[in-house]
Amino acid sequence: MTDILIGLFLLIGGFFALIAAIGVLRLPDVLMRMHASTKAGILGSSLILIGGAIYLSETEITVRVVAIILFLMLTSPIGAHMIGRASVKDLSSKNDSAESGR
Amino acid sequence: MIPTITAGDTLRFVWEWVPSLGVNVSFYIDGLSLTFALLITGIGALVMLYSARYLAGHVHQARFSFYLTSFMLAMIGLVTSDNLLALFVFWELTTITSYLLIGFNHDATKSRRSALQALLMTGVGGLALLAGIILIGTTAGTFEMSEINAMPGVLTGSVMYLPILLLVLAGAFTKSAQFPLHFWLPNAMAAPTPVSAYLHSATMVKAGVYLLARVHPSFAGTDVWLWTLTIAGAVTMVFASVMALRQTDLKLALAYTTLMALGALTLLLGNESGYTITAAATFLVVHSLYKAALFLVVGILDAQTGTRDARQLFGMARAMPITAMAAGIAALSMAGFPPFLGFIGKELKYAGALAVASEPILVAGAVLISSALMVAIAGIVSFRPFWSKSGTPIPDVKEAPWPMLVGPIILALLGAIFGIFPETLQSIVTPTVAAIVGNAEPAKELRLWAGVNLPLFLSIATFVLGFLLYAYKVQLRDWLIGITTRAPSFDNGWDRLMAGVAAGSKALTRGIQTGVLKHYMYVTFATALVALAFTLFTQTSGIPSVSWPQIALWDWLVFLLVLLGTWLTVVTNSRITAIAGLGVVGIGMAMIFILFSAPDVAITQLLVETLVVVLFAAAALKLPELDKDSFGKRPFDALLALGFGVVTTIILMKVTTGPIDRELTTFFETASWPEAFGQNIVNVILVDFRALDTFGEIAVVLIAAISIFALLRAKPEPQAEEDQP
Amino acid sequence: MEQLLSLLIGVLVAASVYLMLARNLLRFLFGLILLSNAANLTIFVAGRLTPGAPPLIPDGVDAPVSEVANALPQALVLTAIVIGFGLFAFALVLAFRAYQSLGTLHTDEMRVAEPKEQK
Amino acid sequence: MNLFLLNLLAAVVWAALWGSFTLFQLTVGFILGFLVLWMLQPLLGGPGSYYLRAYRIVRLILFFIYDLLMSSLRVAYDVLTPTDHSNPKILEMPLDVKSDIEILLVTNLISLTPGTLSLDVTPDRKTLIVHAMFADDPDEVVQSLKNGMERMVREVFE
Amino acid sequence: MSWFLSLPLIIPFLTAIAAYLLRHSASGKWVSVAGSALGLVASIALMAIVLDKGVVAAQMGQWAAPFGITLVADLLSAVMVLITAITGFAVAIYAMGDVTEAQERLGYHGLFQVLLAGVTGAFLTGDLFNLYVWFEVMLIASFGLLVLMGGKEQLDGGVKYVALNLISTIFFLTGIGLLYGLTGTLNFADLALKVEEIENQGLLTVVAMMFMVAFGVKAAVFPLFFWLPAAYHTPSFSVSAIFAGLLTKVGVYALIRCFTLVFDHDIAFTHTILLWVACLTMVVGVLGAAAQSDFRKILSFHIISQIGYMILGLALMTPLAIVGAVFYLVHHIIVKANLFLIAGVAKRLTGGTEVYQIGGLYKYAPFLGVLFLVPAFSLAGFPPLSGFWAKYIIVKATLDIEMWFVAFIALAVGLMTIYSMTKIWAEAFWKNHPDGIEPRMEKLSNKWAQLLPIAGLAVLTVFIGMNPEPFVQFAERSAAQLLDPSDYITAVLGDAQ
Amino acid sequence: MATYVFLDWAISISFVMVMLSLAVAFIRLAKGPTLADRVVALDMMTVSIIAVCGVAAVATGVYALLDVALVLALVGFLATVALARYAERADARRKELTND
Amino acid sequence: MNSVILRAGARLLALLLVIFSIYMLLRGHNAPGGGFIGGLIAATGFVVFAIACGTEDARRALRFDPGSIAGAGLGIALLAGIIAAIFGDNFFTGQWLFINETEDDKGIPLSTVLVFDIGVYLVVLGAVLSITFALEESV
Ligand code: NA
Ligand code: NA
Repeated sequence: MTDILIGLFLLIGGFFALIAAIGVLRLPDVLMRMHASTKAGILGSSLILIGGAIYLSETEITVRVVAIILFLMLTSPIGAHMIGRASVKDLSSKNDSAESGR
Repeated sequence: MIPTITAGDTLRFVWEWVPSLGVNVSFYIDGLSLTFALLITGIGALVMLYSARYLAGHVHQARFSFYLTSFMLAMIGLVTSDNLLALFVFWELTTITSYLLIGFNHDATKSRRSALQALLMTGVGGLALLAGIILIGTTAGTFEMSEINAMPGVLTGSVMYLPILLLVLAGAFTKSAQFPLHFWLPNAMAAPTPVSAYLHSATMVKAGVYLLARVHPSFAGTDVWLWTLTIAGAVTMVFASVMALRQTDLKLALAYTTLMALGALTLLLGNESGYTITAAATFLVVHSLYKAALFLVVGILDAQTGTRDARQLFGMARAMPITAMAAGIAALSMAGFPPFLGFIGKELKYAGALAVASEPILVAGAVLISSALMVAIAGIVSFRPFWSKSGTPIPDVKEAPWPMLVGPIILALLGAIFGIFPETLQSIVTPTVAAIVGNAEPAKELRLWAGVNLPLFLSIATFVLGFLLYAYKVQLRDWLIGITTRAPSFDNGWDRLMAGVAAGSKALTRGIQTGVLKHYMYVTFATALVALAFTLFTQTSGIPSVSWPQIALWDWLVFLLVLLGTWLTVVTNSRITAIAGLGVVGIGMAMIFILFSAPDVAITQLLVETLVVVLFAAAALKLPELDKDSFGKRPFDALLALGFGVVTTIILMKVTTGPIDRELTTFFETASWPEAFGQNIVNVILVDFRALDTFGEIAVVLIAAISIFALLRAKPEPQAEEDQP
Repeated sequence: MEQLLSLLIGVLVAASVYLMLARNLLRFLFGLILLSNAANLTIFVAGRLTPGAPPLIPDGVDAPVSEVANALPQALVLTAIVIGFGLFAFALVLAFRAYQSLGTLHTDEMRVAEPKEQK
Repeated sequence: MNLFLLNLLAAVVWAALWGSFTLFQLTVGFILGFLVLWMLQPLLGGPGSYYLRAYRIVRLILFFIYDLLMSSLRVAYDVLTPTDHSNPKILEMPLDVKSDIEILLVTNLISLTPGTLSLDVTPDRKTLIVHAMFADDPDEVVQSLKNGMERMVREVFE
Repeated sequence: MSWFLSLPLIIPFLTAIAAYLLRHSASGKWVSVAGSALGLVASIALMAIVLDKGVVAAQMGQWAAPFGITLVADLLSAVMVLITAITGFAVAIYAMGDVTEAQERLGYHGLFQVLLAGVTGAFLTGDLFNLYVWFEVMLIASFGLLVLMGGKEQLDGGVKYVALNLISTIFFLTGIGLLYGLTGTLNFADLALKVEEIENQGLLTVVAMMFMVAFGVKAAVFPLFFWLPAAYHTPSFSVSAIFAGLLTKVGVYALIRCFTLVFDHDIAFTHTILLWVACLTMVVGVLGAAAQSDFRKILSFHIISQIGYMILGLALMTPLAIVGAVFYLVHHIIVKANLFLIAGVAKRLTGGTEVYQIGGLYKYAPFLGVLFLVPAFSLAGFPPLSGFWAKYIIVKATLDIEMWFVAFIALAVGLMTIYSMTKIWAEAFWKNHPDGIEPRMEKLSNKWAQLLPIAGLAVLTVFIGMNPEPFVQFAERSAAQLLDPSDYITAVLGDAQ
Repeated sequence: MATYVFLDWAISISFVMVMLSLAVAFIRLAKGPTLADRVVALDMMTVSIIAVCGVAAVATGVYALLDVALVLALVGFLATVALARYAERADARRKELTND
Repeated sequence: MNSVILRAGARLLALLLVIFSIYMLLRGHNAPGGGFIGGLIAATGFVVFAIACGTEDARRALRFDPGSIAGAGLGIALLAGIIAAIFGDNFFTGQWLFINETEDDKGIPLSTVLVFDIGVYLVVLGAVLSITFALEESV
């Protein structure tokens, strides 16, 4: 039973992680892509970590997992804000031409 | 001491110096050493007296005396050393002091050039001699010349004889300025005249002759020895005497006659007969006496009149009677007139030449020509400037002060005294000859009148020819100048050689040390690749086996991730993309560490990678964009890189085939908790088992921080700011 | 797996050599990072690989009960990573200052210490 | 949040990290926390006094988790279906919360809510710039944010 | 006992920390001098012990070898440590007259002492990876010193120096990884035993080549020396003196250590390569010097050429050749450091180092002239100075095994060395200053701080030259230890092995 | 037994998914086009790796992996911030230059 | 960095990171962590802070000059090695003291090894900050 729960957490988490990444790839502009990475990304990895916590079922692990998730929720939006700020500051020069080439 | 030696005995003192290398400071005094030592000290004392006045008031007079004294000591050491390496030490010391003395007038470019030329020429010989000495030591088992000379055939019978001989001769010939290694000596006349008199006429240049005499017992007696010395000596002799005639500078004329004398001595030492060796021993003394005297005379002329040009000096005898007298006596000795010692010397030379084992006529002819020229030169140097009436004497010239006169007078008079009382000289000539050829060929008697014989006729012929040459000296000189200016000059050759060395080394260095970092790196990598690949393909065989099935899907994915990150970093022309690519590689590395059980390393890798990104992002703000780069543009770089990658992979695959010795790790695993009280083995290794590594490592980090701080805080110099974009 | 990582190290080495041979100092720095990574990985791989067993001693026992990964190369790599960071940071700042002072990152144009015109 | 609470929090976090809520660990954590707070005082700014309302916190957390789930599903939907985003816009929302921690919470929570993403707060701290995916009616979006997240955060810190 | 091995390492570190913390005070330089003096005392003590007891080893942390890190001093290590301390002491004094206050504030003395510590550590360690760590300590300290207060020239030179040295560092690290992968150990003594058990000896040779390249760069051999002439003429003179004296020698030391103790399994292959490398290094270095006209650039290229002699000694691998290498190593450090110090004084007096643009030193600073002639003629191999014996032993070793051509090269290179030294002498000393400057000694702000170390090192050069016997005997014992490492191995691993 | 198999499969599938997410995010990283896009992609990759750590922890039972995840969560943010700040400043700088 | 959000977050993060770093330092002997990792994490905290609030504030928050912190750290690490001399042991021999030692439990260990690790922590922290601050200030 627990195994199934764990498995579900892992599967759903993996699914959201993948979705987030596809979002980052597919969505049309950088702000939209950020929506994907901040939301689905965090959810996906959090679910997987929770699955892990249940699987390993030790206080120490659980505490750690909670810490990771809180940390992600604290940092990821700040990161998004930083990126957003950078890309919005000047919408006209959004296409960073000098840096864009390969 | 002197009576002991003249009685035919020898003295030997030994101090161990570097016994591990077989080097002793061992002094061996026999007739040969004594003769030289007496010449060195005797002439040396007179020259010093002379130069005390000659250089009076010169700012560097003290230095001069110091060099001269040092030279004298070195020279004495040279001629008394029994140990060949000790001899070599003194040999080189004379080279150095000679260098410093030739360059004494160091403001003049010519002096500096001459000094260098002398140093390098004798230096070449010195190095050859060193090699020769080493080989002698190896062949004979000792460096003590007295012991080697006591082992007949130890060298001549060895397979190494020829190389040893050639090396030793190279040393001797350069030092004694034998043709064609002679050209430094006339240039060495840039030195103050006392130096020319002492070093470059009487003593140092005779060190080569001394060496030939010293090794004579164990070297001579072979055809190579005979012919090399004879030919070199004869050619030098003739060439030098002709060149002497060509000179207008009296000092240079004397320099070339010195060359002639050195050639004569060399020629004579080629033989083993009592005549030739006696001739050599006598002529050695003769020449030293008259030549030093004449040099000093020329120095006086130069000092008192301001010129040494033969074409400007006439009838100075009235103003400088004492000098003129000294010059006259010395010149008569030089020209070989009786009753001066020069006459005995010349007679013995002829006798010696005729005693030469083969081709005596040819050799005697050479001696004849050179001796005749010597007569002419003697006239040019000491007759004309003092007695000739064909020009106006330089006005207001005074006699030189007495300390300058003592030397030439005594030296000249000695030539006369020994000529009249040859038995006084005999007492050291005999042991000298004995030292060279042993008692089997005893020294010949020195006599003014040896009876009517072939040498006497040759002497007379010499005078006749000499007078003729003197009479037609101007025509001859012009003719010679005409020839020699067209002929290639060794001195110019030297300049071309020096220029060639400079240009060649510059070209080579420009080709290697290009100043372009890319070249440096290319060569470095290429060298490493060649070294590794060559070794890999010649020293090992087989291809490493790869067991693919063991590799999990995860591993492939991580592999792919790192690959992609690397690819991105290489192909991008955007800095930030490259940094991101590196970040991906870093993350991939961390994942490898995670997958293969290295959490500490993974965490560190991630942290460090992040800091790298932070630093890059900060620095990139003030750095320019990347230029365009693509594979097509740098095919050779790509090839080198590819080769490097392939070789690295092969080596690593071979190294990791088979298990590793886990002795160390096993110890760490078992000792970590019970003995070092830690459960994280990696950390226990870091802070306990290998704490010293970690200590060094944090020192690196600290120093990096200090250095970076210093780099950033150091205020760039003003001109650097101007160029800032 | 050692073989696969050997291959990977080869790729890293090739890429870094190619980058370091570029004339732009920044590319050199990129190459430097890659090469450092390759060297660290070499040590790691040379110590052989063990998945899923970090060199930690569980509570209550004196030594690892089953085989754990080779700890020594890990310690070495850790040291090398930190040292590499120090060196890299210096190199980066040096490039930065060189650019400020010399006005270029193009190594062909860095000819102050060894100027073109030699007397 | 006053310093004492922060300190206590540090002690708890410490004990939690060790996985042992013993008196010893809590004490060590408290002392350590004190030291760190002392160290970091210049960056924490002046002390403020806040009443911690457990209920509101719990409510906020639950609301937030729900929102996060919803927004993730929304992203999933957008990603998996042919995209049609009628009206993405950048909006400005007046901010009533004042303290750092409130602003942080509000902006972070807004970012984790469906359709909106905090881009910036103006330097005067009075306006929040938000990127909204579906901003047919910008005012409505702003109002729902103010009444939702911001209000709840305000209440927590009242 | 073990502390005698640790102290030469601890003292410079403590000094560095003290000097760094006092970097804004005037006492920093005195701390540096005092620390160097203490370090010298410790090195002398270590030398006395090694002379008395033979190879000594200390297990750091009391973890038995090969598990922990072992510090070990045989005669070679001890003499290198001693010579490092001597040079360090001399340069520390010299720095009082050479280093600016701004440089001191940026931490000059701390960096300098850490450099000494790194060099000392490299000489003392008996562990391959620990050697890498000391190499890095030394390297990063040298980076810092090179660019301290640097202008364009220093930065440019620094870029090349850093780039090439980093590459070599990574080669070294890779080599360590590979060797560990083959043997499972890092301790030199243990390696010496373990390499014999490797089945694939060819592969060991490949790994040996990795080390040869890595150390080759450090030692500045052909064709890996580029970094040296690119950078050594740029930093302050006390820095370039210590670089010139010590840094490349650490590479040579590492080559000697590794290629006598560990990689002696296929001498026919490895040492033949070393032989070629040595000859080319001698020739190219000396020709490079001939092409230069800058005081320090000439000296820099001569470092390369003389490294060739040392490598030659190692390549020949006969007892006498190793004696020569050891003797050369010791002699060269003293002489070359001194020449750079003299170049510093010359620069201060004449305003430059480009020999054609300066002059007058002999006339106005004759004492400096004498001080220059001693190391210069020693370098050129004139007797009775230290360089003569060094050259003599190497040439004899070459002739003993009838390598005529190699002997010819060694001698010819000696001649070219004379050429370069006299170029400096003739232009900077003999010639008048083209701008009429009178380079009088009074121009030095701290005359004795600069002249005393120069004089001291010159006296040492003359002393070794006049009294070479103990040094030759020492080198012989040292060579015997290197060629038969059983004492070394026993000292490190104990009798159990 | 059946549940065991399910968990096994779940782990594998989950792993493949997070790895794929890594790869997909990488594509965005490579494509750009703007700096901000790349930073978003890198951020996404960081999150993916945290997920990988989680899955790997379950798969291997090595909870040290969670420490790695924790560190990554902490520092990944720093890289994002640094790069984003770079992007912003670089933009400003470029504008400055074009205005001059 | 002129960002209200970042500044607010950075304060919190810095606090958490420093605490976390000390935790990683202290448990390093028994679980992943140690002086390096701890020092790097602590440095990360201050770097975040420096980016958000500027290096001037960060320097004030650090209270000591980072270079001096690193220097002191090296000194501490060195002393940890030298202390062994007092006990007649070799350089870098760990000295251990167990408080409350019982038969089952070793109690709370105090050791020079830990002191050494603290030295490592300080060096890494000080050095990394010295580098980043200096670079930040010159950009
Ligand atoms: Na061996
Ligand atoms: Na210990």
